[in-house]
Amino acid sequence: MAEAKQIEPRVLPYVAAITDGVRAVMQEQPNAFIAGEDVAGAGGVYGYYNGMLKEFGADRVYDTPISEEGIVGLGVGSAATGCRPIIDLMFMDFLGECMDEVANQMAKMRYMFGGATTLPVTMLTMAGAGMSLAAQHSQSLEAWICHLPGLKVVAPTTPYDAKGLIIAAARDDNPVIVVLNKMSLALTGEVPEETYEIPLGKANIVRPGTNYTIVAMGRMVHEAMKAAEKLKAFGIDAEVIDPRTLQPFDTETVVNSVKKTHRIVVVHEAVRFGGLGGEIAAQVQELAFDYLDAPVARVGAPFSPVPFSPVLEKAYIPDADRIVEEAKKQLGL
Amino acid sequence: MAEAKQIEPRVLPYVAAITDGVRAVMQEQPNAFIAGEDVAGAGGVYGYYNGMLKEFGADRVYDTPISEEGIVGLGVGSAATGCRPIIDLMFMDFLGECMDEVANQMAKMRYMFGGATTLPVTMLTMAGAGMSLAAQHSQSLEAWICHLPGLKVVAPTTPYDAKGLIIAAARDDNPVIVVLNKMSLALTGEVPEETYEIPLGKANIVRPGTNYTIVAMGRMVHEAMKAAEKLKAFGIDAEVIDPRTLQPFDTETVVNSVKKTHRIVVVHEAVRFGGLGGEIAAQVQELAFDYLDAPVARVGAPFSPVPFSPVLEKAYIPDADRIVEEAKKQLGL
Amino acid sequence: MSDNISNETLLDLHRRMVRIRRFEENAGKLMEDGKIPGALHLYVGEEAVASGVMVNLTDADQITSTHRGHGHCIAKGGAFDRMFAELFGRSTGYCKGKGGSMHISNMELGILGANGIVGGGPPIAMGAAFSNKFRKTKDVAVCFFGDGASNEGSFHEAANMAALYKLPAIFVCENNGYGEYTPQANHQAIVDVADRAPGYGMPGVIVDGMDVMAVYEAAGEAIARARAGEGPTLLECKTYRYFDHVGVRGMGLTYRTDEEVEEWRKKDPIETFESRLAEQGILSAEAAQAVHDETMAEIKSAIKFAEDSPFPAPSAVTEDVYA
Amino acid sequence: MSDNISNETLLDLHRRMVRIRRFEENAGKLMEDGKIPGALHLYVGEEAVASGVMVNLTDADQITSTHRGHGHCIAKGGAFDRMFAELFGRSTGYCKGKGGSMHISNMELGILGANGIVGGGPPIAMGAAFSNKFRKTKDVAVCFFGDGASNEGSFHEAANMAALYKLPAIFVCENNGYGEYTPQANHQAIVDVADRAPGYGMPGVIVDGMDVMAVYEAAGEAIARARAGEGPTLLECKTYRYFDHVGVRGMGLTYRTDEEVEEWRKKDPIETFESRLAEQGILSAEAAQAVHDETMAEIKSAIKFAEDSPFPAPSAVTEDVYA
Ligand SMILES: Cc1ncc(C[n+]2csc(CCOP(=O)(O)OP(=O)(O)O)c2C)c(N)n1
Ligand SMILES: Cc1ncc(C[n+]2csc(CCOP(=O)(O)OP(=O)(O)O)c2C)c(N)n1
Ligand SMILES: [Mg+2]
Ligand SMILES: [Mg+2]
Repeated sequence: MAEAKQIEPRVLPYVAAITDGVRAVMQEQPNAFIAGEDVAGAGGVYGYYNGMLKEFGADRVYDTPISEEGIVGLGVGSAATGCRPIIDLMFMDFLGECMDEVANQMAKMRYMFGGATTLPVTMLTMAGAGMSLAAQHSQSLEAWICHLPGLKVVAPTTPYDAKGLIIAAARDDNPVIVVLNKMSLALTGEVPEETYEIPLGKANIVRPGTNYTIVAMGRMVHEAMKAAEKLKAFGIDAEVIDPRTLQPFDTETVVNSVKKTHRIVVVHEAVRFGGLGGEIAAQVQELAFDYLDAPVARVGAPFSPVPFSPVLEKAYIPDADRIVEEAKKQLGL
Repeated sequence: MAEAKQIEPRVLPYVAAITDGVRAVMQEQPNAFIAGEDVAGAGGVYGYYNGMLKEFGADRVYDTPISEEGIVGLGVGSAATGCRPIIDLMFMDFLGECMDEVANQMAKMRYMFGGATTLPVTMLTMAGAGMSLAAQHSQSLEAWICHLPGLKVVAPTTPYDAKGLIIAAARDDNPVIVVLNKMSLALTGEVPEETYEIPLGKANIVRPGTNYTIVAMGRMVHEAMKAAEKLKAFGIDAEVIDPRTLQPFDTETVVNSVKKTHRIVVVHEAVRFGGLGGEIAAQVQELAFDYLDAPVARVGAPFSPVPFSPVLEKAYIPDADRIVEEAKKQLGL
Repeated sequence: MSDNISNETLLDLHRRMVRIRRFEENAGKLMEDGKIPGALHLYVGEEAVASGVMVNLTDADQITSTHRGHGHCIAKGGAFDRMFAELFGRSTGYCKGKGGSMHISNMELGILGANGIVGGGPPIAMGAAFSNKFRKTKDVAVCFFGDGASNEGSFHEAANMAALYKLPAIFVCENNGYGEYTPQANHQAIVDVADRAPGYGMPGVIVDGMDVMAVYEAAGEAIARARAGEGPTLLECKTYRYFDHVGVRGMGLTYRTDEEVEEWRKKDPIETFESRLAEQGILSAEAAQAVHDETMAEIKSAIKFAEDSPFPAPSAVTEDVYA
Repeated sequence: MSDNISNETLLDLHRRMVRIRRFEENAGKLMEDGKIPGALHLYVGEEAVASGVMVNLTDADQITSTHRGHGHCIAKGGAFDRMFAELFGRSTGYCKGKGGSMHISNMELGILGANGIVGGGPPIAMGAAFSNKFRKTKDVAVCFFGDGASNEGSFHEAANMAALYKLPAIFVCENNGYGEYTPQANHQAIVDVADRAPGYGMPGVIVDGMDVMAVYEAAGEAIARARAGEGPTLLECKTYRYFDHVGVRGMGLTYRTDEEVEEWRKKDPIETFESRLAEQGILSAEAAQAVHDETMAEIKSAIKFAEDSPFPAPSAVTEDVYA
């Protein structure tokens, strides 16, 4: 049987991998529960809580009112008193509705209390554009939460990562925000049956390379991989790094790569101005200044809200072509 | 009489300059009103609306409930329908309470509507640490709002700037957030009697210099000036730049300075990680790579919430010494 | 039939409901056929609410709408062609294709936008009502919001402020018994959202949201009070959506029974109203059919207009961010 | 005197009120003398509320407090020495000097923190109450909040969720008639915050917040209901703060009259209670004085403890951010 498993790897879509991770947490941790809008009866608007209500019962899976501040408060108050809540923020854009609970309570409680409490809250939320959901359902706002000491932030890219990072997030005694991507839901990949953890704070070198570094966050990792393929034609052997955890950020892996490749582009779907790419670029040029043969490049969305029309949305979201373009500029090709 | 005025420049503290700016707007614009918590009866908790109720009456100066989302909604809804509201968010930390109105409504409304509306909202808010007000009353969160297309953000440093930037903000047809600093309230400076405007989007070279650039935001400008003085002893003639407007950011002035000085440090009171300094550093190294003799340095708060105890708070807030330290490291002194 | 309502108004109410119904059915089909991108939240079943309220309003009165916003826009005078163009993401749409279904707006008609944020409307409507009072107009601002939205803090803050300042604001709760797939009993411990009104110091009125005349009259009273400077009203309309939360068939979840849908459909706001109008000799079945037909013809040409309209230029992506 | 309250409890109520009063007077003086950094919001005048509620609670029950939090912490068992040490920013304080007045907390005593955010407490208390129910304890979670805070959306969302899930939560509104310098009539169009309770489907109870026995009994009933699984209660206590919003003299604004303050002082919760206890022969004037004296002695040594305590090391600034 063990051999049979090795022969047929278990392949799941991203959406099912999320479920798999959440289920593993619920099985492992008796004080874990799920709460969010439409997570119980409906299994979540993208279905990643499907089956949870049936498997774990109404005592552990809760539909909430449309009250994002209340939902995060539910997470904070219960985590400070012995629970390990998994709370769902349907869209990352709704951070606006609960930013006080996230920023002023959840992130700071432990510190303000002099370390007297732990807050094992896991918050799942859905980011990203690409479905013509317009300005209020498409944002990538990780820059807001990565600027908040006290929070950890992960951004799973693959089904494998989704499960492993959710488990790691839930095992961590700090509040961890899991930034999922809606355009990745159908993406398939290998997801082991067993419970496994991807360590927080460690980047993943998705594609080793020798003379160019692409650091890409969330869904942009897949665009970076495509870009790397395209860059081969120009003699470029790009290393693609997925930070996996955005906070704490694994600067070391990125800097080591740059010391080898001497050129780097940082890619995210978020608006370029004020995005996390700025922080990474600043760190890289600081720590690897003498190794850089060109300025750190950045690819991000233009300075506008996310538009609705598919034509505009396509012009908005960074993609492989834009990465290649930037790389060529940087490499003088 | 004209001569008399020239002989005795009008000197006001920052707090009165704010009042002066707000008064000028209220006099100039019949559809301007003031609304916020304790702004009418009490004149604001820091007193910068003192006298407004008396001068402009209860029809134009409103105490609101403690309802930050409602207050910003009041601004958005009234601005979209012919008013020019001046709304007050007592502390910048309370952005968490109204981030949806700020980010999803105020910043995006014009764009989502295809340009069909203007939104002349002016929002005043108080940032910064230094008064032992702890983690929820001391933050500098400009990175959040500068990452939001559709908003403008200014950070007046001096009494002169406070008045001039408030007037410019209120005359602008876009939502502008005026980030004030509580530690500057007593700071005095010249403030002309007349109504004047400081153009948005233009940086101010506060101290011209030749061989080092310090870009400092908000109150940090004063620390930068002190640092510049101290650096003289090392033969450093620092140019100090106050961006004045954080969004849109005047990259050109900064880059031109670096092309001359070849070394730059960016300073803000906000947490260093994910702060605006990263964006500026990234832009500078991108646009002036070949001119840089050292990596762009950054000074910001450490990665923790703002602590209460004065001892810790002092260890937390960036100051002239920390700037000098950073400069010396960078200059190999 | 109420004596107070003129035949002209009755026909107007009817026409607005029909226009919404036909628009939504067509929009839903276009979405499920993959011709309209994104997500549409359709208003079918709830037409009496938007129509009954809006007949009381002028173009100068403002509304804020919701994610389920087409009905409000149509009832407030929105043109089919520009609405479809927006749904299709074309440059001729109300938002030049930048907003889509969830952000349709038109300043000339006082439509301060549909809103993708549940609870996004009330604070903005409160602000518009404040503006009306400040600018000494007699205009009112109406916000529509759902039973689900009544649990958002934004509603609470806006309602309190509107009552405090005695603003000309109407809070119209479209209680269709569900927030997405969650029945009301699973999102609040009350049955009547109107019970929240006394907590703000405003009247709370409950009306049958399937009865357009009842809505028209109740809204009329509330709006008259508001125009007279007597402050806001919370008007709860008990209604129902026939289609799924998103689209027509939606996700195919079994969160409500077919029987429940059937029960509500028996109270269909258009059919019941048409029977009454026919009985009273105000609108014959044929005349009613003519309204449907005209509407359909207009919809067809509006869809054609939309489909023939150009997409925005990609470069438009960064336009309209700032004034 | 109520027959239901034992003498022991009466003395306990008295002692807690005295402890709060004396602590606050001293803290206020220290702040105005510049010995305590930051801003203190003092509880003098409102002692009956915290004391009356807290005598019903065990250490395992949780509370969330407010910016005006010392009274709650003391009534819940907070030790003077660690509280003063926190106010002085010392490493021996409840938060090692990191929190200060607005964030005093202690997990062992179930104090989930004072809160600098108005309306910050209710969602957290609701979460704690959820946890109590989830973990099948019999503990309750009580949140204190002001009349001003009742206008925050966070209160609304928390109250609705607590009622929906029938949580063991008590919402204690300390209605002292002002939010900072704004009188209640200028921040809400209602007189009784308890009027909001029916809108959530929970009972609303109004009690004289200057009468510690009344508070004790009303809170006791609400807490018993909560422990019995019957859900939350909104308990509004009408009370008054004698000092300014911040500190004792504060900003010296004239937002209320001296007469008003005097009227309320006549109902002083401690003095009136001491008279009653003396009348009933439960606590003589001398015995009462002894409580004050003991308290003062304890305060003096607590202040000394605080002043003698070390400041945190500057390097501690980046500690305790993560577990
Ligand atoms: C702030 C926010 N939270 C959640 C959502 C997701 N969402 C969209 S519609 C909806 C249900 C709204 O229910 P209700 O207010 O009753 O309106 P209805 O759809 O029934 O008309 C939800 C939860 C959202 N768009 N915005
Ligand atoms: C979210 C938020 N808004 C505003 C403030 C500023 N503030 C501090 S206390 C206060 C008044 C609170 O009034 P109330 O809730 O009645 O409590 P009280 O001070 O009367 O005890 C205000 C407005 C704050 N701390 N947090
Ligand atoms: Mg609904
Ligand atoms: Mg109060």
